[in-house]
Amino acid sequence: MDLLVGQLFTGLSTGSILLLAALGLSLTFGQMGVVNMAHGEFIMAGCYTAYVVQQVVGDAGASLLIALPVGFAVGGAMGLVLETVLIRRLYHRPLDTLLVTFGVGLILQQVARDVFGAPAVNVSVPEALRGGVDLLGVTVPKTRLFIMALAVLAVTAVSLVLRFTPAGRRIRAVVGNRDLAETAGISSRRVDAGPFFIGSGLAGVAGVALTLIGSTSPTTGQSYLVDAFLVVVAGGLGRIKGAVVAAVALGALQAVFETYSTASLAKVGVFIVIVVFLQLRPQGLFTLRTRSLA
Amino acid sequence: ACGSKAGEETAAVESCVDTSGDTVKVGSLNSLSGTMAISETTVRDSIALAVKEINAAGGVQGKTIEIVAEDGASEPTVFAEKAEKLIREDCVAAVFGGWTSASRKAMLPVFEDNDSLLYYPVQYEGLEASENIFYTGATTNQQIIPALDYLAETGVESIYLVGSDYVFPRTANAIINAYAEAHGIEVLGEDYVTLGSTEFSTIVTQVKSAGADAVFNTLNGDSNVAFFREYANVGLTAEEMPVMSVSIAEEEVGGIGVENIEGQLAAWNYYQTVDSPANGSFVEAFKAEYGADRVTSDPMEAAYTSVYLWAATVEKAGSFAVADVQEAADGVSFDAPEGTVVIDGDNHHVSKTARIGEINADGLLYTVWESEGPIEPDPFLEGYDWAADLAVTE
Amino acid sequence: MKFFTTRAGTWTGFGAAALVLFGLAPLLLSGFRLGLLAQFLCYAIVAVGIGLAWGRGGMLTLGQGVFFGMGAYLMAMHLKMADAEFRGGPGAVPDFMELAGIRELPAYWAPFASPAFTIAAILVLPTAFAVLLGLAVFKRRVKGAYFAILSQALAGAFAILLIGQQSLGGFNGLSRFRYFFGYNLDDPVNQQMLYFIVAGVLLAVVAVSLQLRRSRYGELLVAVRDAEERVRFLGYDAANVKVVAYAVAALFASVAGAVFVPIVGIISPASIGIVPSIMFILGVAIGGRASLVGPVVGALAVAWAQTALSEQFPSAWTYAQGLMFILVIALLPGGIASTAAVLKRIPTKRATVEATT
Amino acid sequence: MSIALSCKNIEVSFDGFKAVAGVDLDLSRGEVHFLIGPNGAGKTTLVDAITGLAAYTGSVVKDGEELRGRKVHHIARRGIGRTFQTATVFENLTVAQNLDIAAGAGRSPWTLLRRRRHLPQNVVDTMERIGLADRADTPAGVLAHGQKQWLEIGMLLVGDADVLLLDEPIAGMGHDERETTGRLLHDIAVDRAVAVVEHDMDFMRAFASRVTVLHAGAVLATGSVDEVSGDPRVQEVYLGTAKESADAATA
Amino acid sequence: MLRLRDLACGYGRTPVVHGIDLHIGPDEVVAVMGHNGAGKTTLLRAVAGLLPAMRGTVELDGTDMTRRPANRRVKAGMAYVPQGQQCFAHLTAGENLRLVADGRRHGKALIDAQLDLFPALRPLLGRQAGLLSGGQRQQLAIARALITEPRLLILDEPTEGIQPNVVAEIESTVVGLAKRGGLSVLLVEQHLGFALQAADRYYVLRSGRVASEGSTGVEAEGRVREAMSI
Ligand SMILES: Nc1ncnc2c1ncn2[C@@H]1O[C@H](COP(=O)(O)OP(=O)(O)OP(=O)(O)O)[C@@H](O)[C@H]1O
Ligand SMILES: Nc1ncnc2c1ncn2[C@@H]1O[C@H](COP(=O)(O)OP(=O)(O)OP(=O)(O)O)[C@@H](O)[C@H]1O
Ligand SMILES: NC(N)=O
Ligand SMILES: [Mg+2]
Ligand SMILES: [Mg+2]
Repeated sequence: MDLLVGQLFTGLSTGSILLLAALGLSLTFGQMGVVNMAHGEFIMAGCYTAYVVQQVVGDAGASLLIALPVGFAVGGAMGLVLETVLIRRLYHRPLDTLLVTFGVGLILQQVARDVFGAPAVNVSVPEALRGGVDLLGVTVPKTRLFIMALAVLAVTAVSLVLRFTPAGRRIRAVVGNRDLAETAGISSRRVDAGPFFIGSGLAGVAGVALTLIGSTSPTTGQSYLVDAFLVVVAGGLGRIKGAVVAAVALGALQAVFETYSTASLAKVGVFIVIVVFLQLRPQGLFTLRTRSLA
Repeated sequence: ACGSKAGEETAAVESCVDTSGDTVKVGSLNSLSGTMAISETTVRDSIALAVKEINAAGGVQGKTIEIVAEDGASEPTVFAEKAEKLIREDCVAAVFGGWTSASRKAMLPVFEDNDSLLYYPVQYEGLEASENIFYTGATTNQQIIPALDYLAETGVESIYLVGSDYVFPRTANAIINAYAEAHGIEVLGEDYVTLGSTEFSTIVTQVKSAGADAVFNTLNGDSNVAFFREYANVGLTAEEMPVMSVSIAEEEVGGIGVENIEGQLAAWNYYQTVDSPANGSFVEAFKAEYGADRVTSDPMEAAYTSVYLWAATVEKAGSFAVADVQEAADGVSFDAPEGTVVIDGDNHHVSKTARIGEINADGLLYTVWESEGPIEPDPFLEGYDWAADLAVTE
Repeated sequence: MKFFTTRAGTWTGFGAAALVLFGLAPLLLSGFRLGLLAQFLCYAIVAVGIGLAWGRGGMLTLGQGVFFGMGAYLMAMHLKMADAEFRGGPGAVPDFMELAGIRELPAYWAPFASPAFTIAAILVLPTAFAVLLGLAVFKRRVKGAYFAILSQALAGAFAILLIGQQSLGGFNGLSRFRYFFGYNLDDPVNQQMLYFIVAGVLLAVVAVSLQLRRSRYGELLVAVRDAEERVRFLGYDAANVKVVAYAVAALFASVAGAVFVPIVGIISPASIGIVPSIMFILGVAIGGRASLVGPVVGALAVAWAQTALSEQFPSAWTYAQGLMFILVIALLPGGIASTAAVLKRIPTKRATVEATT
Repeated sequence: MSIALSCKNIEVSFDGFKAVAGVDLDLSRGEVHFLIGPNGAGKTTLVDAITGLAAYTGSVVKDGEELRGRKVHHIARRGIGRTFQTATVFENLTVAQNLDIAAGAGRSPWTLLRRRRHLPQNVVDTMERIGLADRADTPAGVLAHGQKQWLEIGMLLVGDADVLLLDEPIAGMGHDERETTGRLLHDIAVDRAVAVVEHDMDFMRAFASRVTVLHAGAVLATGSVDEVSGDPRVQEVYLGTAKESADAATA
Repeated sequence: MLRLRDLACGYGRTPVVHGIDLHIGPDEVVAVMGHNGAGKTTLLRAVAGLLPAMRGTVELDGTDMTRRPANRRVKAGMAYVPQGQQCFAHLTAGENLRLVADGRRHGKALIDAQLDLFPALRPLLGRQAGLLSGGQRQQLAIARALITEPRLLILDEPTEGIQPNVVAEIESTVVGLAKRGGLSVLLVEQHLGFALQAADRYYVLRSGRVASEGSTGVEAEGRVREAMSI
């Protein structure tokens, strides 16, 4: 019983972390088709934002609450700059965005190294989030509960915006067909900036939250990137619902594999499961079909 | 036009080290980019400090030491490439650096084939001895075995092993398993995570439910942060289940957050708090050079020491030539910050004092136990019966 | 440019390349630099394959490190076996195994004592793996960014898998090779021979790629890249068309890995994971993915720039490297190979028919 | 006149919605068979089903062989070729290369791996026939809409398809081009079965040998041009004589 | 209303349309005809703002639009229905319409008006546009354009792929809107009959140049045929 509950919780928790890291990607990659390899560095920027805010504010609790919106703004601003300066030229060459943003990521890592030093820095966990609560016989760290709640909040907000607001419709329209959107009176320039801002901002938020459980160092973002991309792919491009299910499934899978083999082999196992899964659902869990041949 | 075949002698490579001028070049080869930069940049700094001090005191053999710095980029192949470049193009007299065993293994043939010298400053898994490498960090009998002895002495009867998935932790754990078997300690679990992994939910849950007396931690780098945070958050404490770490030094404590790790144990040969005149001046000089907020740690000290050991050996040999340095090395000693260290001419390791440290609220480690004097290096664990099955002499 | 597409032009091009590689380079470069060039040529061989799979076939293979690594490990296993045999007679275990406490040679190592088996394995195993994986993926029409991410994850998983294999050297990988098919590796003369071998392999690989591009298959591959579904309606199995290019790219990468090992002296998971795989791609993108020599030039340029920059600015070269990727790819969509074309049409905005990526 | 392709009781449904609801259709060699019907009647879907793009129940038989469940490229190899409502050609390849590829589905690997020395005769002839001989080396991407459609038809011809399913092949063509295309279709149909989906009634009247009208996924009428155009039901749902009938055009 | 002066445009460096002068008066319907590849679509894309002008100007009601991006031309009163039944495939048909109605004062009413015009669309509103049939998509595209309440409607072969009775419907709608006032139409059409019937004036393009222009009275058909068939 304990083991099962523990597993379940670990899966959910790992999943929510993955989801937080992947949610921004499901906008920038899933919706806009931009393979942003610097997304990990945006997460890292969120981590350092939390660090800086804590240095300034002092109190860990207050600084966490302040850092969340600030992290969103920092990540978002970085995304906006990236979009305006580089990505904008590359919408018709989606795979090239991968290479360019990889270069951006390298530079951001080095910037972090030069500004904050190569060793990791510490962001203290607020008193209120230290320790755990006992749920059905397992100890659940409060930090993880907090991250789960944050993930749920972020997902809900993003999907409501995309689904039901005019802005969301416009985003989906521009993503689908830029020229046509232009002729429908939508400024694709302005709309492009939107999801990129939100997606990158979410990376910043993820970064702030991840300081609660992980380290803050120039290479921090890297460890989340590949898994986050896998979540988006397995979930079906651009499908928030898919990303949620995929994140939790991958998290649970990882937890189960880890219990019965080693953590390293678990990664391999997860990869194999994804390849097999794509045999069944080549376009991911949830997909949008069209009749075009493209 | 084919060269020599297996079994035939290859003509010796000519060394291009130029000692006719009033400077001598040495290489400093560390990862300044990539995942290992987090640790290795600090080593670069202490090498530079030692060189600066030696130069200020008149250099070696009257010559000023000039550093040629290279980036190993956290990739073994780059280490090999840069080592060869330092030897063949820059004609350095010796190279200081390397961190991961993979980087050392990659450089080893380069130094052997070109007959040059590497000073390697990091604690490692032992089972190696090359004519062309001087190992100034701890080998296992100077770190891991004393740590196990300490745990056994404090009444630990069961341990849980957690490590990063690479050679050092795996070898270390093999040794720990053998030790445990011989000393009646129960190993309740052994888990490895990918280097850099930050997901410890499952492992910490397993550690907790296993209920060992102590955890032996061979995790490296960022993973430690996630591990200790998770550890603290599920309510595990140093009193209840202490963690003995062998890769957490002063630098790492800062990143983990002292509130998460206070009271936990580490095994090294050196802490910033070691009370000795030599260390007093080392710490002071380092802070003066790089800032008061910087800390000093074991690998930094070993790297710093290695430059002095090289200089002392050259002075003793009266020559920069590799053969002369190798010849003169045995018995060369230096009054290092950690205490006196002496080069063992047979295995090219140095004698070192083992210390168990406890992490205090100020983020520094304080010695709670130390060996009686320096321990002789025994990289192949020939002096331990229970380790007979572990290793073979080269 | 037109000239080089003629038969005479082709021979001239190859002649000139051979002259530079076999004549000029050994004459001008020191032993160390020649060794470095040999290493870069290995990357160039991988790049030629990527140029085919990605530039022509539209498959962004972010996981070439896997095939490169397979070739490299297969060769390294042979070299370690040869070494063990030389030191300890038949059946001796390689030195690193002794250190890891492995006393008994794992069964799967034994055949690698044979040079013939090793070479066959280098040619067949990665290619076969690519065919299987390709069929699994392409038959299900996984493509575009999906395929890219998937192949990237593959590289990551493969590296992790290797790290866990103590009988393959784990994280340290395999190193300390002394002999290459009976020749001492520390002899400069033999090192130069290795360089010539790599240079020869590169020319051969370029020739194969050229033939493939000019053949009907090459046209078909472009057709699949541009309108895969349409090709099916003409009666072709588009997946098979892609698998061929993917497998050829894998084969090239494997061969490159195999020659890389004796040159560099080590293969470890660090050389085959996600980042090295992206580096392979970057060379191709920077050189020009769609052209024949672009990938070669790009791979050499990136590797050379990397070395030169890091020698000059050991602690700040990442900036220069990052900038290089950004500028070249953002400003020169066709890579270095398109410089001339770009200069010519600076006044206008967009290419007429853009190569789809 | 022989039956080249025979469809029995074809049904295609999408999430419960029946786009094609039990269609029987025979295509004969020597005929240009027009498929007409309101927008959304299921014409394209029917073609999709026959060519293996949409899953269906029922049966499609060509030369005694059941095609249901076969892969797209197998069906194409059985001699069934189609064009798309929006022309899809290989934009980065030249007209000649497009045709050469279309001509070569059966080539051996060995042939494929060699360089094309000269164009196959049927490719040269076809280029002449579709009026693109002088654009042989033009990348197909820069052809005008109508030219792309001819190229698409040409690609079916060189591929030896003997059942051609053309989805709105003259969309966007001018009057003269329509004429040309119509004659081309008739020419082609001499020894092949040609099915044309079209909304241009003048074109249909001029060139149809036979007409089938689909409505709401089912066959509403079938017969000669006159029979069909005279059918009041067809007039009501499709041809229309006045405004009012538009309301009934909902699929 | 619309005035093009010496407008040239094309792809890459090669112009396809070489200096066209064209004007449309208020409430006027003007048809542009020409062979495949004559440059009709290219011209319309330049007017709509999807292709940069290489030379010349585009004016709407006396305001220079040449440098304005496409979306701002829509706000100025242009609506463009591109060739080829284009729609936002991943949005439902309803969302396709709401997308353009968003932010307009009587958005809902505008949508309703279009649905009255194209009743076939009503039952399809919840279906993904990418799954609609060709003709359904074309109707959706025209409806979408009309929701922007344009003063100038640009249609590229609007009847392509539409069933005959609906073609008649569209024709009368377009003409009706123009007649009612407030809407000018620039129409590219292959269907000679339809074009001449709907339009007040015509232009024939040949190789990117105006080969003939005039009003669509009697004898127009002959002149057009002649201009086109040379
Ligand atoms: N994949 C699908 N999922 C759901 N509905 C579909 C799908 N494909 C087609 N439909 C619906 O099936 C019906 C038939 O579509 P089809 O394209 O066959 O019509 P058509 O007769 O070709 O019309 P048109 O003349 O306008 O091209 C339409 O209502 C369409 O919306
Ligand atoms: N994207 C493009 N790149 C280069 N050339 C193009 C492109 N699109 C069209 N062209 C060329 O421009 C010319 C005019 O094409 P356009 O599409 O304007 O013709 P059209 O008059 O609309 O023909 P249709 O009646 O077939 O639609 C054609 O010769 C075509 O080859
Ligand atoms: N030698 C080590 N710690 O890798
Ligand atoms: Mg249709
Ligand atoms: Mg057109």
